[in-house]
Amino acid sequence: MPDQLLYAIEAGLNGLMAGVLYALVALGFVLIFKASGIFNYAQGVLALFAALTLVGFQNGQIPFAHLLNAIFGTDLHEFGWHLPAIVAIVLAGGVMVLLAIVIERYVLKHLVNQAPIILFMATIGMAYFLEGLGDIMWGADIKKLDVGLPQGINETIDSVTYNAFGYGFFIDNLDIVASVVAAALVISLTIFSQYSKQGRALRAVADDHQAALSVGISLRFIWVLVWSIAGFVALVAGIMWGSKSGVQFSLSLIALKALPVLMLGGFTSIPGAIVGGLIIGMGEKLFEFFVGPMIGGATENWFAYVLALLFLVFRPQGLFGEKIIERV
Amino acid sequence: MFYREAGDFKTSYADDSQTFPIRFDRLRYYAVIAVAFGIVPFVINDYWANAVFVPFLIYAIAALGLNILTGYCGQVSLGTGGFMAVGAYACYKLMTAFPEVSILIHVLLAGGVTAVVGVLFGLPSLRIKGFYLAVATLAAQFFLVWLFNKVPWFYNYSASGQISAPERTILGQAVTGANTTASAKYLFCLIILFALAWLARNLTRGTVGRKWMAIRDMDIAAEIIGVNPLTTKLSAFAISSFYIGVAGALFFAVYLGAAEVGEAFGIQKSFLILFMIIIGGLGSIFGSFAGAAFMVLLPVLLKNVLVGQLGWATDLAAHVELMIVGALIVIFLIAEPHGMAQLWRLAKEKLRLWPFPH
Amino acid sequence: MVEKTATDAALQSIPALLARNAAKWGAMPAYREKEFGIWQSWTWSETADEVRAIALGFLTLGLERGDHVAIIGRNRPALYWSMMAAQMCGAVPVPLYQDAVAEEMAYVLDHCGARFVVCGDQEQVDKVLEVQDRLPNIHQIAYLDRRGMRKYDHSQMNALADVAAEGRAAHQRVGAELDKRIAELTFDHPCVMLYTSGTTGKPKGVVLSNRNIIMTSKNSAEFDHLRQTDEVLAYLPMAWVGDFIFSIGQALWTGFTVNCPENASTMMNDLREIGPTYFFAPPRVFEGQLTNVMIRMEDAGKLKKRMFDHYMALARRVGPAILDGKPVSAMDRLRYRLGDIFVYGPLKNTLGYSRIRVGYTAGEAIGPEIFDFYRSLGINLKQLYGQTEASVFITQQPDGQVRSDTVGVPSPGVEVRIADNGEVFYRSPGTFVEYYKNAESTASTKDAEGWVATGDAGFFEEDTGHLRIIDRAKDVGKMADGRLFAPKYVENKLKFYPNILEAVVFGAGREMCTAFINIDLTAVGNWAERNNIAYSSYQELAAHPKVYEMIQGHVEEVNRSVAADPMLSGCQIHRFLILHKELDADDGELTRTRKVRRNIIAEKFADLIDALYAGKDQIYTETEVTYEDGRKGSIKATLTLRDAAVVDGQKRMAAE
Amino acid sequence: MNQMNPEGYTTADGRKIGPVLMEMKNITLRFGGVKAITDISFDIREGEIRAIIGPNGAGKSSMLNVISGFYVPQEGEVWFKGYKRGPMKPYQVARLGIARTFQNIALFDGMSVLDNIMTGRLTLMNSGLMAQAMWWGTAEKEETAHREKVEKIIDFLEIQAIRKTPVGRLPYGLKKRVELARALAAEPKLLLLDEPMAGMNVEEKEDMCRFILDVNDEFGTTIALIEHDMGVVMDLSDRVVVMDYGKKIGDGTPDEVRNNPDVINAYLGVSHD
Repeated sequence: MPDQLLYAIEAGLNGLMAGVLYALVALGFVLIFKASGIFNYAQGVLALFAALTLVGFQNGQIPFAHLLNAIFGTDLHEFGWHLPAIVAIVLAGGVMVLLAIVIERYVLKHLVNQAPIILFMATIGMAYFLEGLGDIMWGADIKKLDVGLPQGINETIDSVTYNAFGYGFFIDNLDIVASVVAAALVISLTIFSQYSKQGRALRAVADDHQAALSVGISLRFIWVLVWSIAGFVALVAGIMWGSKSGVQFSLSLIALKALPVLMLGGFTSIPGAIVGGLIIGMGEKLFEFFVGPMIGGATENWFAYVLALLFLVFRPQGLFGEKIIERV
Repeated sequence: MFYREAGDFKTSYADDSQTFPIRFDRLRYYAVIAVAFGIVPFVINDYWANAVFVPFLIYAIAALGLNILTGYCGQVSLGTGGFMAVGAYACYKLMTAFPEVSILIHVLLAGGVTAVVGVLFGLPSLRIKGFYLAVATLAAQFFLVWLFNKVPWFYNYSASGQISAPERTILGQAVTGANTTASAKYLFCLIILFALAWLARNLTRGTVGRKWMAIRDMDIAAEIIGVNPLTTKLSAFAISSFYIGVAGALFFAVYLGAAEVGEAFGIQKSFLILFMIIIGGLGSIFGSFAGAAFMVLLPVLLKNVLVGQLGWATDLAAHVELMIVGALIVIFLIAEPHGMAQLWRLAKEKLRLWPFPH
Repeated sequence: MVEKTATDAALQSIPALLARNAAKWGAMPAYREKEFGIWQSWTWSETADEVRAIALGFLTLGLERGDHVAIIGRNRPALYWSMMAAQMCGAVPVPLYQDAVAEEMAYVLDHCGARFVVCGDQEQVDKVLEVQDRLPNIHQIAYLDRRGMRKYDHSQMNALADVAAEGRAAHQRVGAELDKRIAELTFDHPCVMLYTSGTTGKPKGVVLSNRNIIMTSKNSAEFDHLRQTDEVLAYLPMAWVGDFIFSIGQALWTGFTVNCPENASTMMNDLREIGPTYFFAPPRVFEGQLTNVMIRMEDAGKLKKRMFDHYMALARRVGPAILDGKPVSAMDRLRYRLGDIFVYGPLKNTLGYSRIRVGYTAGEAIGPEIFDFYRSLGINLKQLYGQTEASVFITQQPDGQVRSDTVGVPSPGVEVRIADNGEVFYRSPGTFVEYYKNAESTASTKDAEGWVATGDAGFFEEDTGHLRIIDRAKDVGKMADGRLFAPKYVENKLKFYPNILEAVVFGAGREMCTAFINIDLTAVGNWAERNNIAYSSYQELAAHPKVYEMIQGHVEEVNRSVAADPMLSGCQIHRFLILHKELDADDGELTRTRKVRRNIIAEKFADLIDALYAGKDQIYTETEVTYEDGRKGSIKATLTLRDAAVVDGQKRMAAE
Repeated sequence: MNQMNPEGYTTADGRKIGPVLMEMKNITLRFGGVKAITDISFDIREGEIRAIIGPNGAGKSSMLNVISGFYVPQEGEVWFKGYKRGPMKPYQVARLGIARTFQNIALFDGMSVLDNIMTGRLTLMNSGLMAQAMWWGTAEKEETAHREKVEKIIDFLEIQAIRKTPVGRLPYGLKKRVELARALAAEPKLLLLDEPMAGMNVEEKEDMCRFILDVNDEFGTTIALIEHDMGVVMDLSDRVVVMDYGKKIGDGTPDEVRNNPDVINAYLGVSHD
């Protein structure tokens, strides 16, 4: 087999893995969008915030230490303990739920029946707020996140492929774990929304707010619910991304990566998010691989968008989105 | 309370539809103009010019531009930063290619170039709507920034990858370059802003403006009463981009002097301008000014208080600023989606009804 | 100076004055009308041109000397022009009340034998057509507003615009004739004929000559120093003599601008836009606005309310004095200035009174606090006393000598004397020529020397020389025990309470006085809301015991103040009831100018009066009512009758 | 009878009815598999008031949308002013002189009443972008000229008092009136009214009726209207098309239609089989 092709396949596989992470973030968007018609720009920052909190708990950082020191001239830093990953994760999860409640209480409740675009801009505001909050709580420095996920090259694949094609593919264990987790999440979410009571309520709301209200479903509860789930998804995404490339501001930019995924997959479809994620992930890796060198590389920055843009022009509702019929 | 409208009646449609139909408002407007042109230029110093006035004037232009697109025509764009970059680089290329031509021409041409690019990225708006479009405009943002980064021709192959503005003069007065006086910068931007604001007002008060607003309020109905969505949306994109391009050119040439596309015209810039028009007031020219002023003054204020007075670390102050801005956006969207312009309007109504509550 | 030469042949008719103005103030605005969203304006020369065109048109349609031209519609420039046009043709304009029903119109049209009728719009035309078969005289109908007129038979009907157009076309043919007729006009030609709605019986056609109108306009204009730059708002019925004097007489004499509102619903807004400098309104308008102001201030914030009250108190104290140029301490002046910035200025502005130089009220007595309220704001509001027969002006208040209980000193050129029975007589250049086709009532009102009986009883105050009106002379009667009975005097005192809209007092030839009360729905309704009293209709509210208590309070206060004046202490109200319906002109209970028709009411509600004197405290009654569209119906009600405490006059006398 | 006269005729109350203005030939409209309209043909004559009635879901609105070019029928031809109308965008149809109102009001809430009505004249205004930007001169002149026209309509529909009010604040009945004003402002050859009386109280309906008649009378505008309130339609219109289940079941003068058995069935809801 020609090396070029092998490299391409390798790149493609890695792309798939990355795509899984995109999908993971996109999932958060889709959930919230379906339930509340809100396009949550803050999703990425949620992931960052989750990761920061997780690390903070793990390393026993004192929240707002920086601020407190500035105000009271104290010199606080850490409690000096180290929580086991699992505990920290649970705590972080709790924080995300708390956050969901707060957001519902102080923001969403007051924005009912606003134009979608207004809600969208509101979430941008939230994103800014959370970013600032995260930094003030835990400090803005780049942090290493380690919850004991396997990292580094996966020998088995390496050797197997080596024996097969005489070239060992480089696949990161983390990516594999990530894709497994993502898959698990998707399945469990689907099951949840299909079979659990809340899940059905959630779908009802997604279909028709008024109808849902009239059968006595509490919209506010649903919102708290989906934002909690979204927070949880964000946490997972945060863990994956964080362990991969450290916890830092750039982490929040995966949201920007997830947007084209959504445009591709359609804002209202969970499978759409997955497929879209994979397409984007693989697409940009391959594009970089083949075209990148010719035009100076770093095409990942925009490839996803341009792809989605072109795509939208021909299919405005996305891959899996419902067709829009205009009426007067 | 200060309004005395009795006897201020209109005998022609021109009077009735003038920008400031109420005498008192008119006078106030003239007063502001007088101060801006007659007093400020003589008292302004470098600190005030660079920290407050020049950025305010330039952002006001950008905000006007985005407001035309988003506030009047209802097409949300997150590509503002990218378009400003187009203006900046276009201006740079023109300045360096045709040093003998007046900088004013260059700035305007830069706007023109941006308008063309804007129309290009505006095309999808015919198929996709709302935040689909908003997200789509991000494509412009990222693609353009990447473009100016990767293609050396744009920054004349300079080693640093930066672009820096050579000195150019108008009537012998340097308006760009190292030794430009504060008042020169100020006046140059002020005059352009004044002209553009005047044009914006004219465009929004008449046929074009109504087409834009019709599309914004109910595009289907608009099309059925005879508004051509294609030309209408594209005209909005073109004009909006022209303003933003001019703003970009000034931002680079007059304000920064030297710029690196990533940090000067990144996605953050797009959001900054968007926030200006949200806080200032969508679909309002006054709002564009108010928003720009607010977003320019807030950091200066915070910096002076937190860093200057309380002696906090600058990064901490920056984070606090992030939180405040974010919170303000949400608060405004909840309390007054039409921004400061609407608050102003309400206050005015109160004053006109004084002493009656309603 | 031109004014002085009023007797010049040049200026002895309205058309002559119009020509003068066109020459002297050609480019100045003469008439404005709010139409199509802006104030359409016509200069004096444009006006002259329009009027002439219409006049020529009238000629082509065969308008003859001495013909009567009826004018029906809301105040609009074109209608004023048609009046002048009629005068040019040697005809006599007869403005009618636009809200009159067809029947009333029929009488007037028939009585004056109008050959031409100019209508404002379809509604008026329909009314005329409805009764036309009974009016053979009607030769031509012209209408202003084309709306909905297309399908009508136009054999004897034209749009006024077409009339004017035709006139312009025919100017060479009939121009000379018109000039001839204009030249014929003299000081003694009838200028206009106005029908007094008359508190009793059928309306009478008052003929006013050019002399009457022009001299009166001249004198009154000089009295108040009216200028060419003044602005008036023409919104009162065109059939009312006041409107004719302001919008045509004085307007043509001084050349100021007459502004016509867009329609009734935008009237207040239009008033505010124009901000007249010379303004007239009957008391009820000022009353209504004051009530309105107070109601709106009710739901103002605490702080604002306190500031308002504080400064209004200050204004009541020093405002009138400052206005009359009396000495006031510098401190108070300063505080008044502040008040002007915070309250008076804005308030006048929202009411549209910022620019008023001269304001008049008349027709009814005005409540002292209402009057003082406007005075204290710095509005030069004055009172005048007049009637159609005098071309308005009999007495008026000079600047600086203004009080709410007098009607001022005789207007320039007017002589006034008081007869032994207290009735007021006057003689002036404004004194009317005659009642049209009604020699005997002309004779009974105007004697050989030209003295005219006003029908009002009053007296001059020794110290100030100001006239005070007590009541209608014929209403001033005797009670059974011979004490003086002046119902209007008491009624006015009652009506000064915002809650009381109308009051009718009975007692002539009886041993005690009783009263019908009409509550003011706005004021009382508001009061009811604040005291959360639920009601679904005027009738229900009127019958509410709480309302009765409140009104009883008012009545007893009035009794006390009446008793204070021994001469009238007999007029205290012993028993009263609150009527179950609003007194209404359409039911003939009020005149078109909203004066009560005592006798009509007395016979219509005879049962109630009997009940009052019979001492019942409940009575069931049925009353016939007429709705806007002319349909008739009847309302049934059981009314409560109340006793009111009275102060025993005798005892007080004894005590003194 | 005289209504067959191709050159037109004069109605009892003296209104001129002209030749055919618009003709629908065998129109069929499908949404996916569903047939909204099946092979319908009828014509509208100049100066007449033409009603399309039918029970809910009869396809009335779809028909109106076909006329106004919002839906493009799969089969059939639309003839207007003697020409076959090719496939067109709605805004092009508007420029042919077809204006409409909407069943659930479609005003521009962000604008004042005046501006809303001015938008009605957009098709008639043509000063360029540059002229607009400069304002003084052409643009201002044009603006004034059209404002005058609009003010006439405001006066005609008696909405002077709300001229400067944002439409968002208006009560339902007035909104309908403003929408009519906006449609009139376009000086249309053909005016389409989609359930003009829907959701109005009795007085409002009476007013609206009066205005519709006056419009037809004063401006001689041809009017096609949808309404399910039989009574109103019968008083208003010269000729009535009756639709049911996407098919035409009756067409003619109100009386003819009233006595048409199919129509009676449709309205009395006799089972369709």
